[in-house]
Amino acid sequence: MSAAVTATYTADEMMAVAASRRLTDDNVCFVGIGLPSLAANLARHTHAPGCVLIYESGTIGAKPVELPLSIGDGELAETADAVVSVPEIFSYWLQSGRIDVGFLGAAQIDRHGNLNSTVIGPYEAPAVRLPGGGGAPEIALGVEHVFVLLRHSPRAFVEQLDFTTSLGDNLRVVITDLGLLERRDGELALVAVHPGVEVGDVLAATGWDLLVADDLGETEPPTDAELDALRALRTKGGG
Amino acid sequence: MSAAVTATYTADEMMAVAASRRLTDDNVCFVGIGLPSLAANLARHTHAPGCVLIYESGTIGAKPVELPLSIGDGELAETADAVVSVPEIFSYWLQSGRIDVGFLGAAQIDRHGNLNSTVIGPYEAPAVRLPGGGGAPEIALGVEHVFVLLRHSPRAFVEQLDFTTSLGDNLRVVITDLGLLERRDGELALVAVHPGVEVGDVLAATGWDLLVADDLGETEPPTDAELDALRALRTKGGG
Amino acid sequence: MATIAPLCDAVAEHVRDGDVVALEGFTHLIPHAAGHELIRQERRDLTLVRMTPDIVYDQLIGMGCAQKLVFSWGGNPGVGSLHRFRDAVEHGWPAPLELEEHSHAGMAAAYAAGAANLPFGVLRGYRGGDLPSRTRVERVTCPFTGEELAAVPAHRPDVGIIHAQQADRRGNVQLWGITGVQKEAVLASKRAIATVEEMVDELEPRPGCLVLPGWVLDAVCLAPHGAHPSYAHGYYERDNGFYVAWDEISRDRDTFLAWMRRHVVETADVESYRASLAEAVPA
Amino acid sequence: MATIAPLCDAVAEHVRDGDVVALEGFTHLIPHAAGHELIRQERRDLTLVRMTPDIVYDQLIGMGCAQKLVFSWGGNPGVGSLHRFRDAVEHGWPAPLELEEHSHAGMAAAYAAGAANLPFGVLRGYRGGDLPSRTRVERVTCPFTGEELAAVPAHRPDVGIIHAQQADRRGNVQLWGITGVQKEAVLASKRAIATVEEMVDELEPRPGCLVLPGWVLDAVCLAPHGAHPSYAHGYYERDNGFYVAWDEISRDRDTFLAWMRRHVVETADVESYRASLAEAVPA
Repeated sequence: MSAAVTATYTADEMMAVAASRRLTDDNVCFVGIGLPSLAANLARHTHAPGCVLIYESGTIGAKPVELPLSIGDGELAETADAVVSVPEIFSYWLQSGRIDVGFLGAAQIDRHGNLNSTVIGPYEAPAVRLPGGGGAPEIALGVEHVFVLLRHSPRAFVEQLDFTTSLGDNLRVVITDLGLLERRDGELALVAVHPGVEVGDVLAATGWDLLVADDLGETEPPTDAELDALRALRTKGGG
Repeated sequence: MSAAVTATYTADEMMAVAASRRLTDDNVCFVGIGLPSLAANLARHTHAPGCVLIYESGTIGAKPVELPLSIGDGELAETADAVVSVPEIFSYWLQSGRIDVGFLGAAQIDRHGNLNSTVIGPYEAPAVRLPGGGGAPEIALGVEHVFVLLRHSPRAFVEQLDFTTSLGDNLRVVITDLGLLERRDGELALVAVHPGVEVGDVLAATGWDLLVADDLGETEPPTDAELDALRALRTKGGG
Repeated sequence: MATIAPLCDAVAEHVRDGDVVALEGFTHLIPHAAGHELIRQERRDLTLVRMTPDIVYDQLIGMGCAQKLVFSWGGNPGVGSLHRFRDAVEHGWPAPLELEEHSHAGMAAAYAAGAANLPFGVLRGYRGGDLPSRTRVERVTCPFTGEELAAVPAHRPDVGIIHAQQADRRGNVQLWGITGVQKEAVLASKRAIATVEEMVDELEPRPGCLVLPGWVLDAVCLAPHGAHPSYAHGYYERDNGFYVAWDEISRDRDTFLAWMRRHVVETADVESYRASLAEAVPA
Repeated sequence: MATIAPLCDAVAEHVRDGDVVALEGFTHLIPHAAGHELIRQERRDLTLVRMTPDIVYDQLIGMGCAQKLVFSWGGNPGVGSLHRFRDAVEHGWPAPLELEEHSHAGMAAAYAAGAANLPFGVLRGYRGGDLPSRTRVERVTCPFTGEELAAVPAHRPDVGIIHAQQADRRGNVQLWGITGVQKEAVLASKRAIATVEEMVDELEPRPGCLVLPGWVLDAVCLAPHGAHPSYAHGYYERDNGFYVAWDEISRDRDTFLAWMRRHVVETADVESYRASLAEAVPA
């Protein structure tokens, strides 16, 4: 179903590359572990060496050589310009509006870009208790540009969230394993598909009638340079 | 008039010694520059080696060998257990109630132990503009025991303050160059005179009808050990 | 003033059934040894506070020590779910778990307010969404601008517990690397315990170090490797394999209980805990 | 992103007449060189913010740069009065000086609120006495406990100016020793300038160091001895003799003006300022 089947790169790699391309050299980026960390560090190692990475553990300007496995790896502290307390990261740095990009993931997203990372089912008696919001609710409203990384499936892209953890107001793009979604007239629309992905694949993997942009494009496949940098990072662990 | 005239020690030395005697080994003490710093360090070098000194510049557990000339001397940072920011000193350390003793000075004091360090004359058109409250207003209410160090004179011990900068609620003792004042039924009363000082000297130097405690005592003169420690500190500068 | 004491004595003296207890650590320096001692001493009805409850809280919950969890993110970092936490919330096993759920920013503000002896913390947060209706948050209005902001009640745990790299003989404690919210957790708490990797004669100041004077702590306990499977910057690495393994160990109730019995309940301290792990996984 | 620039250019570009300017430093690292540049460029109608205005603020006030002072303690530490400050308040010379007076705790809370992008700071303070009726303070009620606390409006200066020991080529700035309220002053301000003792290729992390990334600063300026007569930990000592001498220099208006002309107005930078002092006091 996803591009990974046919291509010489995986769907996760396509996601990471597509996400990294959204970062510019002067971004200050609030990064979570996993794909966001992979994407942000890929950007640092390719077109955006000046991009500042901030992890909620308090590391400002971290430049990990090896990808961190956890938000608080020692590597992050050792390579950071500054390490501050967790209360300070959320008050002086995030709340102050000094961070312009934030990556978020979620278990569910709706057509307005609102996110659920709290529960599946009713809050009082959930079918699945998820980890919870963590930094997401304030990141979602505290940065100018929210990038969401989320694999496409009808269980994730739902008509109705079971719980609204974070608001989609500042969401700029949703990067999935199938394509890219952006807001059109306040509602998420498919604006690009990854190479080898049919629009039908995306519609089938979305739990609501997904708008498709008139100017639908196709994502540039990862370049060799991007894949080399990406795989060099991954072999160093994590991602 | 003051003890300094006849004794082999100065009135300031008597004040510093009398103040140092009020500190115990388990006190955590908020210290200002000048006599309070001299008194607190004297205590550390004599009967209260464990007394913790905190300066508002952010130095916690400072152990200056040389007396600091300013609240922020490098010596304080170098000898401190920890150096924190000024906002943290006032929030996490003073406001939290973790400091039990605070020394204050002032330009004026009234019979209730309220202090003025703001203006002489009306606020809008003062005859003398004083430096202002600094840390005093919150120290006065934030520590359990306020010790005031103030030289006796009718200009300082007044019937009516020109401005109330800090409240006397937690004032435990006023140490002057003539004697000691403590609260009796809510009003300051003379409880001890320094050696060679007559009660009449104190009354003449006080701008209100000063109560004299029935159990009026006389301050023990400085011991040789106290004077030696004190002068060793002073020769190292400041105080 | 801190007494240098064995961990078992410190827990026995300072942590009581029904206490509100915060074992803090932001992926680094997580006080696992202290958590294990709470389990060995069978503390009950604890309200557990932590921004990022992970394996040690999963263990405390699964062993029935907790009646309430105050938190903002409860997962196995980089791995997935906390199965014991989920089982308690989803199925009430071994007991129902009451939740007071915040965002990280809210938890951080609540700790900072507690450390500053303020009854509430103010932040720009809890705007919209369903979380505000599920947690303790109110609105306050700025008396100067009229702006509305969120207020969270200060955290004032009965006991704050952290793990640090070093302590000196006077009980002054030093940690460095990622120091998270540990200062606030200690200063916000009525009583505080620190476990440390090492006792030294003199603390040598280091870049980024955080020093907590002995007089703000009640007990300092030597517990080398007391953060395992978390890490201690400058001492040992994070045991990432254990975090992955925990997913299997904790998935099934009986497997979990057997593991806890063998490696925690029936061990006396960090040393025997680690010895039991070494036996279990022969090199 | 910080540009590395000459101090005169940075002041010309970032500080305008009528601005609210905070030159911070708690006895250590006081940005005297930057203050002198404000005087040379004849900035007017400034609102000067600082917890502990001392000599450099006395100079700015006496030279007519300030129309308002927001402060908590204005004196010559260890010496006595600031005569120019007093003359302005007591006699309106060279111009009347409006005062917004706080306590240290209030100023610190106002800076911290500004740095956190909150409109107000909360503290236990301003209880009783005459200060509350003379400053900007309101009461807020805790929505959880009903307790009343003080609220101060956040400081949001147009320009924050600090002096630090070192900067690297990317404009990252590092200070150590007593770091006071400098981080808050920079982060609370719309624009920020740092003067430094030294430019280095790589900042070497040190115990107790505070690093401000270049991207939170607008300009970084090399100004060796730029804190004189204050000190720079690790570089030079506090010039206590100058603080004592200032009492005499500043007592009389004409003596003050003559001194300022010779040593500040007619000098170009820190180097020539120091040279002029050396001439004045031949060894």
